[in-house]
Amino acid sequence: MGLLDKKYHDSNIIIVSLESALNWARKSSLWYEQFGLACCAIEMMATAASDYDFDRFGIIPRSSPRQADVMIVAGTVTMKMASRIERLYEQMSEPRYVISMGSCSNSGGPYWEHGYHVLKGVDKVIPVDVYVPGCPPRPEALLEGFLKLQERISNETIIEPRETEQESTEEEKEPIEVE
Amino acid sequence: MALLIFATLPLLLIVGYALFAIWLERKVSAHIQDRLGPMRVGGWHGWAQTIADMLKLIQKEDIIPTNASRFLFKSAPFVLFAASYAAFSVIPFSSAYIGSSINIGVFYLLAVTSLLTLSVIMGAWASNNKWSLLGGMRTAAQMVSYEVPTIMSVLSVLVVAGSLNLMTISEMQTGNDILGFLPNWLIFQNPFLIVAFIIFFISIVAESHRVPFDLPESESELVAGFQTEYSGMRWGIFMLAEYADMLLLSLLGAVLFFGGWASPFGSYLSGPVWGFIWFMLKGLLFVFVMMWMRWTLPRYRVDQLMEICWTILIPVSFINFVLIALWEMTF
Amino acid sequence: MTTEEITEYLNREYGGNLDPTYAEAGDSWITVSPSVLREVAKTLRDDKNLQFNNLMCLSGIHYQKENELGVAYHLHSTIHDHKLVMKVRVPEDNPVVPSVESLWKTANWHEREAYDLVGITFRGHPGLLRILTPQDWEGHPLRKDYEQQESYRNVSTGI
Amino acid sequence: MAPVTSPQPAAIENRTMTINMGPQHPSTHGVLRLEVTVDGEVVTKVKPDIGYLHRCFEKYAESLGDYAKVVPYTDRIDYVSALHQEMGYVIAVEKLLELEVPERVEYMRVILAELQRIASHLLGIGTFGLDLGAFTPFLYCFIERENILRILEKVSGARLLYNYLCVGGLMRDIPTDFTSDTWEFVTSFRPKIKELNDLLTTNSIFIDRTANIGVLPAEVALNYSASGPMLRGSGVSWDLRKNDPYSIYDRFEFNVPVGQGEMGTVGDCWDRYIVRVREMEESLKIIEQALDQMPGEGDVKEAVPRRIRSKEGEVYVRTETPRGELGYYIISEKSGPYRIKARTPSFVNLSILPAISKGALVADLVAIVGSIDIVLGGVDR
Amino acid sequence: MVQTLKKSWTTFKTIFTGMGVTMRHLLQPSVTLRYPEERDELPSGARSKLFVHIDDCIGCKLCERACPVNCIAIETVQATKDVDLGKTSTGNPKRFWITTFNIDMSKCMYCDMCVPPCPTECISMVPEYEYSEYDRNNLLFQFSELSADKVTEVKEKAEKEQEEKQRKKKEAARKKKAQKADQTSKAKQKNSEG
Repeated sequence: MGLLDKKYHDSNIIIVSLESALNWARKSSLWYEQFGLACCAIEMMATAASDYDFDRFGIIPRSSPRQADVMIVAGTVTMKMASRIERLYEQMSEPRYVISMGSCSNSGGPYWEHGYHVLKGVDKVIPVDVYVPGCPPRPEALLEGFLKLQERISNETIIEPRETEQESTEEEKEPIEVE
Repeated sequence: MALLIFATLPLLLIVGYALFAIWLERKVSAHIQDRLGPMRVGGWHGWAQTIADMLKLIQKEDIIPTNASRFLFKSAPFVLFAASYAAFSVIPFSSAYIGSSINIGVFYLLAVTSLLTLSVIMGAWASNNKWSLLGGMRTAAQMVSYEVPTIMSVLSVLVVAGSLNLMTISEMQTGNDILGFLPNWLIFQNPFLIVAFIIFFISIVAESHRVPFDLPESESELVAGFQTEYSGMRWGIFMLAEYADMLLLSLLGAVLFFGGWASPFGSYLSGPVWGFIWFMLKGLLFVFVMMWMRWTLPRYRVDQLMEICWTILIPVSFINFVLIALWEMTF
Repeated sequence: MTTEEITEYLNREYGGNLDPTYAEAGDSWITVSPSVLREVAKTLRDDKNLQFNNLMCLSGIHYQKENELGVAYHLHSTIHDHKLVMKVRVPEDNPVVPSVESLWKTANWHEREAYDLVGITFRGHPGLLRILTPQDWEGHPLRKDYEQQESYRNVSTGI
Repeated sequence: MAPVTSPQPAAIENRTMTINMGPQHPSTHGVLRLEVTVDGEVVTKVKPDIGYLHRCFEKYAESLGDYAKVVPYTDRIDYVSALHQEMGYVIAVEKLLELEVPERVEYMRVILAELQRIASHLLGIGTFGLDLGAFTPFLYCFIERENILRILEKVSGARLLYNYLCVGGLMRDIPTDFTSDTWEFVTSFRPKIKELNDLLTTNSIFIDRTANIGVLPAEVALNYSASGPMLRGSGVSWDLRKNDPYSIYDRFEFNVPVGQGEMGTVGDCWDRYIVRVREMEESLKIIEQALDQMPGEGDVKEAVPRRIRSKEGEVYVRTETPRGELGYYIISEKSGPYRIKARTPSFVNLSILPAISKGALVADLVAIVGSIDIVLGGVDR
Repeated sequence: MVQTLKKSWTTFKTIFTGMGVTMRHLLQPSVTLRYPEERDELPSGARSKLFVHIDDCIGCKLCERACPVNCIAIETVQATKDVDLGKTSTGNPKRFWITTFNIDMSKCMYCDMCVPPCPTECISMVPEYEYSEYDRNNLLFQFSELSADKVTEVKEKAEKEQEEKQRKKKEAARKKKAQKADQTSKAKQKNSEG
């Protein structure tokens, strides 16, 4: 690495301003894949509804994972569902983020002890960016989770991309899986 | 060089308009639903929201499904956008600005817009996805069917106007002569043209697949219809084209029925610049009504959609055509 | 009619020897043997004075102490507005109970659930598959001696 | 199953295509998976695949070994009408213990249950409209629902899963402004129902989409032991609040709306829908009467030991939730619950789906699923 | 034909009625709460986050027992006789060192069942709902204020005392046994005599 590189590695004006513009775009337009699973899904709907209004932040739902940027895992993930979640996550296009909403998807929640059919935390199958606590979280709490995610996005850099645990795998034929 | 500027101007206009229309749609829907809509991005009422969306879509990974037909999949959005862009070339934006004042303008426009159907089917089939295919099939059936009442109502206008050139049609609608105060718009010239306009409006709602005829992408049934597999900017182009299409058809309606760039106050507030403003206002009014309808109504089922077209709109438009011709002969 | 009256009626009309059981609290019930369950159920549904047209609930139970499995049928007649609890018990090693799916359609899913969670086989059921847990799940979770499997399709079920 | 674009002749000869709706599909109301065989767009066969939200409630109820601890888990069975789930369970345990609760508690339970019923129906109606493409009524319903949630939050401290009823009474005191808040809501809500009718119920597109669709005849409904609006939509006047009264429902005057086939056949989607709308009005009547009659002061909890012990025995108690008959079958041992089975209306009502959706279009299937108004938590427990 | 026209007329009419409703709403002010700028005041007793005034805790573990989820983990060590831990604000004497008091909010189901049993009202729900985290482990809240060194010290001390006690107990038991044996032998003697 040359001296010049070293000098401008962190503070290259062009890269930095481009970076901030791109980050701004990414964080301002977080379209979510509605992954309503259980109780939290109702609160997620309430957050999207008039009283709290996701749209103020530019957050709108997309029903196809291809066009979504962030997946809100809202509710209990069961063993039967785990593989589907993994698959839907793989179908999302990069850059993609995951918000785990509520105790159940954080760590199995109320069902962590005897819940034989409950996955103990969605982070066992997909990487999670923000954990929102609550059972179910208030709409404000979910919004705060989004603000946290925006904060995280605005700190991302082009030079060192975010580490993701999983490589983006081969695309699936169908968005909804067939047994 | 001048030609290039002349050609890119509508492109900028269309993209700018589409960004604005998407923002407007979100605001209108939000306020209809007692919400606020985009508020934070860019400051004042989230004006930069759609710009951020586009910038983000450019950054997104472009996924092409493994089993997709790659060439068709890749080219479908561009065909769609090219078709609606090309169609704008015969639209008379004002008395001084038109891409090409050809004398088969209406015919050209209808021909080019039928490419839209083709591109949708291309995208749907190439995706190799069942939902896409179902959406594509619906789109094809719907667009082909509604082409008939659209053309019938356009034909009725042409009978009155007596020209295929959109510039000529616009020019003949200037002035305020009907009953002494009404502008010379075609819709006031012949009472049956009101019926024709209603049929035209219903058909363009269906052609730009908006609620209550938004079956191709009906979220609750087909996930996202023919766009299910598209991601990133390719999908963004679909989105842009959809809004451009909406504007195109609205502007066509404005030219054919509401005097194009003609001012509603006769020679007052007319001229090329005012003409452009009046024209866009008329177009945007239709766009707004379409949005208003979208956020009010549920959607029809696919067979009901066809039934409306073939059992009501087409017969009525034929009868209406004959009546218009009769009226023209008598007066 | 109360459970007692229904039992009496059944014994009188059809010559059975049913005997209601009373617990310290709550409802009483009649126990029938699996071999006659279908006939009894059919009679209960079709007899003019009984007409139990509504199977409210069907539950599988594991009686660990007795090494038995049981099924409880909660019946109700919307015509005469009376209720009856009927039970059947089978040994743990051969838990076969005749299906009542053809009498009350609602039993279809209930029986699949009882098969899934408790492990009772219903003879004559049109498609006795697991319903809540995946098809390749191991064991019947509502048995008292159930042990959770370590992992399912390479995903650990533990914390 | 071959991909649709496969050039194999077998795929072309085969006229039907199997598509999967769900487990994550916009209109499945959660994680329901429907294996749909379609011929073009006509549905020839539907196979519901449930269990994607199986949260082991029954195992939990046995494992906790304490009647009181089960209450928050019952909330999560049907999270849209959590108070009804609690109420059914609490009444069942009280019956087992032969416990009488104070008058004030009974009134409070009824008012809360009816508020919750309105909230739940609003969600059901809203999502039904959403399935048919009407987005705006859904949000209007949510605005009203939010008003109810505000009252319930003030009472219980939570917005969705309340854990407010307990064996023998209520968890907390009733806030002082509860009555005035509820009155305010009741008066403001009546005009909103009319608005909803203008916007959705009488809309001709909506009627076209729902009338004569998914007709469920009364005999079939009874044979499948359907309940709630599903059964009443088929023209059977059966409401546990009237026919098998629990709590103090026998003290109130209200009607049981049934489907009359006003727009099509008796038992179609529109009938099931209108039953819900009319039930909201009846609930308002009950709330008004209960607010008038409720004693102003009194205990909110009967003395119950911290660790509840009951006699050996079993009960089956059923209550009327917004979705129909919720039954709790409790087998009790001296040490605690031995087996608790929840018979949920969603589970039973969903099992009818294959029977009534043959020959419908894909779009109709969406309407039918919406009109059943299932909650997947209730289906899978 | 008449039927169709009639139908079309009702369709138009109902569509316009519906559009009238939405237009009225379009002109109405919105109901939205602008969250980060505005906040609703939570009602008293809102259940959002558990908080423990560790100073007031007497280590009775009632909350741990009441929790259906088992998300509360408490470990206590009995204070040795030479230490006075003081009293809680409600006047209850404290007899235990609270070496661990962990609440895993990622498991908590916010049922509020741990709050009423507490005799000193030290555990309570606070109206704070904004604490989402990037890492799940941060949702484990540790309320015990004792340092690791202190814990080991306290434990050792308590063990020592416990041993002492055990020893004493054993001794006492032995003594008692001896006494008893003595007594029984005496009684036997008496019996045999009798």
